[in-house]
Amino acid sequence: MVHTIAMVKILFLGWLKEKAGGAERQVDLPDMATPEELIAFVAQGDTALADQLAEPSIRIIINKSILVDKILPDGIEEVAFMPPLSGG
Amino acid sequence: MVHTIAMVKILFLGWLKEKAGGAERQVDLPDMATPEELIAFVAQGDTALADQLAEPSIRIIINKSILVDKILPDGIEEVAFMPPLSGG
Amino acid sequence: MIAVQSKIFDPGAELNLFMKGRTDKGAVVSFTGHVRGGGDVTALELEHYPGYTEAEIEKIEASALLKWPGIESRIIHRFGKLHPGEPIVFVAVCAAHRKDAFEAASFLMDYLKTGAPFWKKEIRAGQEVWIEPKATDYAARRGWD
Amino acid sequence: MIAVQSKIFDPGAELNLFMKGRTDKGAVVSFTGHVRGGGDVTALELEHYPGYTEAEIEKIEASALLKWPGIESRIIHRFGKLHPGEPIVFVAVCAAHRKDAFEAASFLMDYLKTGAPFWKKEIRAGQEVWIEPKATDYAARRGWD
Repeated sequence: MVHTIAMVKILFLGWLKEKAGGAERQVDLPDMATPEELIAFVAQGDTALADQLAEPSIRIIINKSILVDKILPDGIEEVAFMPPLSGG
Repeated sequence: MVHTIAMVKILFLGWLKEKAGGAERQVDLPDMATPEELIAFVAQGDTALADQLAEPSIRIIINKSILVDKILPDGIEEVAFMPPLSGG
Repeated sequence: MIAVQSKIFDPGAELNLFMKGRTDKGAVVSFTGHVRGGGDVTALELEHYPGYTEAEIEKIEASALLKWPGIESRIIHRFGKLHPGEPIVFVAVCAAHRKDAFEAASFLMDYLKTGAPFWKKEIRAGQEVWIEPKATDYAARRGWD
Repeated sequence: MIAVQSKIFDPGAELNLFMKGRTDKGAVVSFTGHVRGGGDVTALELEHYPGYTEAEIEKIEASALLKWPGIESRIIHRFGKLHPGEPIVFVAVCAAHRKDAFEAASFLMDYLKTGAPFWKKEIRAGQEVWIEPKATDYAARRGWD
């Protein structure tokens, strides 16, 4: 398997942007298999943020679809971390 | 008791106007005690109309209030015969 | 506040007018009933009993205000000759909470449908047919007892 | 048909636009939610996730159309900074029968309140407070299961 690096947009929705220090980042995302790896990569050593992103109430949305599997899909272009909704 | 005659407006609502041959009449109403007397007076010998007006589904409204007693009130100014509502 | 009128009205304008200057009650529900088109009914003719009809509708409104304290409401009902597509009835309710607004508007319509003193006939192909509330209308009303 | 927009809208104009040319479905229910005034909230800020928010609201609309076949609906939801008295959300449903229109509009609101992807904060006296749906909103949604 060839390892690739893709330019990916990372979004922190709602109050998560305050924890992440910004609403949006562009990152060079290396190939990875699990949400845990993704969180570790995104948190960049910020363990408080990593713990926050790993909470069960935080949903991960990949390419605008909620991630339900324990394995990341191929072709990631956009990742959003979504705290509980306020609703409409 | 002094018997009086009052000028009274009689209304036939909804489809009753077709049975009564008109929506509205002015009549000189003599003193009377019961709805039965009132119906007989209003029907003027038209027994089909009298029977129709006496049906339980026909409500009698006197001075814009539904008649619930078996005795007519004093001071009748307006009588309406009301078939079942169509509703709003 | 109620109006019984033969004049056509504009549902959108009535909705905005009803809410004008009200910022305390955030939830507004409106219902508009139109004369159904597409069938063979060319017109509807509604008769009312002036004075009595208004008083009975006011009683219906009063019972909603009692059941859902704090709501405000607006009822417009037309009489006379109405054509397909025209609005017949408009009910708007505003409340602090949407549940109250939905319930009260639905209650008002269920009661108007069975209890508002109107006599209605459909004119279809020159023939006139007097109509009465449907069984579903009575069932809807009983649902509130 | 749905719209997610920051631009303010006119509920009455939207109601009329929704009904324009529709004579087959006589019963129309609308709901408008406004930013509550009178308290110490000076503004509301709604964030959405472009693309995802619209898709999720479309799913909610699709489930209403499935549950009440034959209805048509319109949903407008705003994002951005909103001030007291301004409309936030508008839902309209038209149907052949009023019961369907009332139920579907109420269902849409219950689902939007808990399931529409918006993140909301209240700005009160310079302080920002992120808010979540209320327990009554979740209870209302469960009522449809």
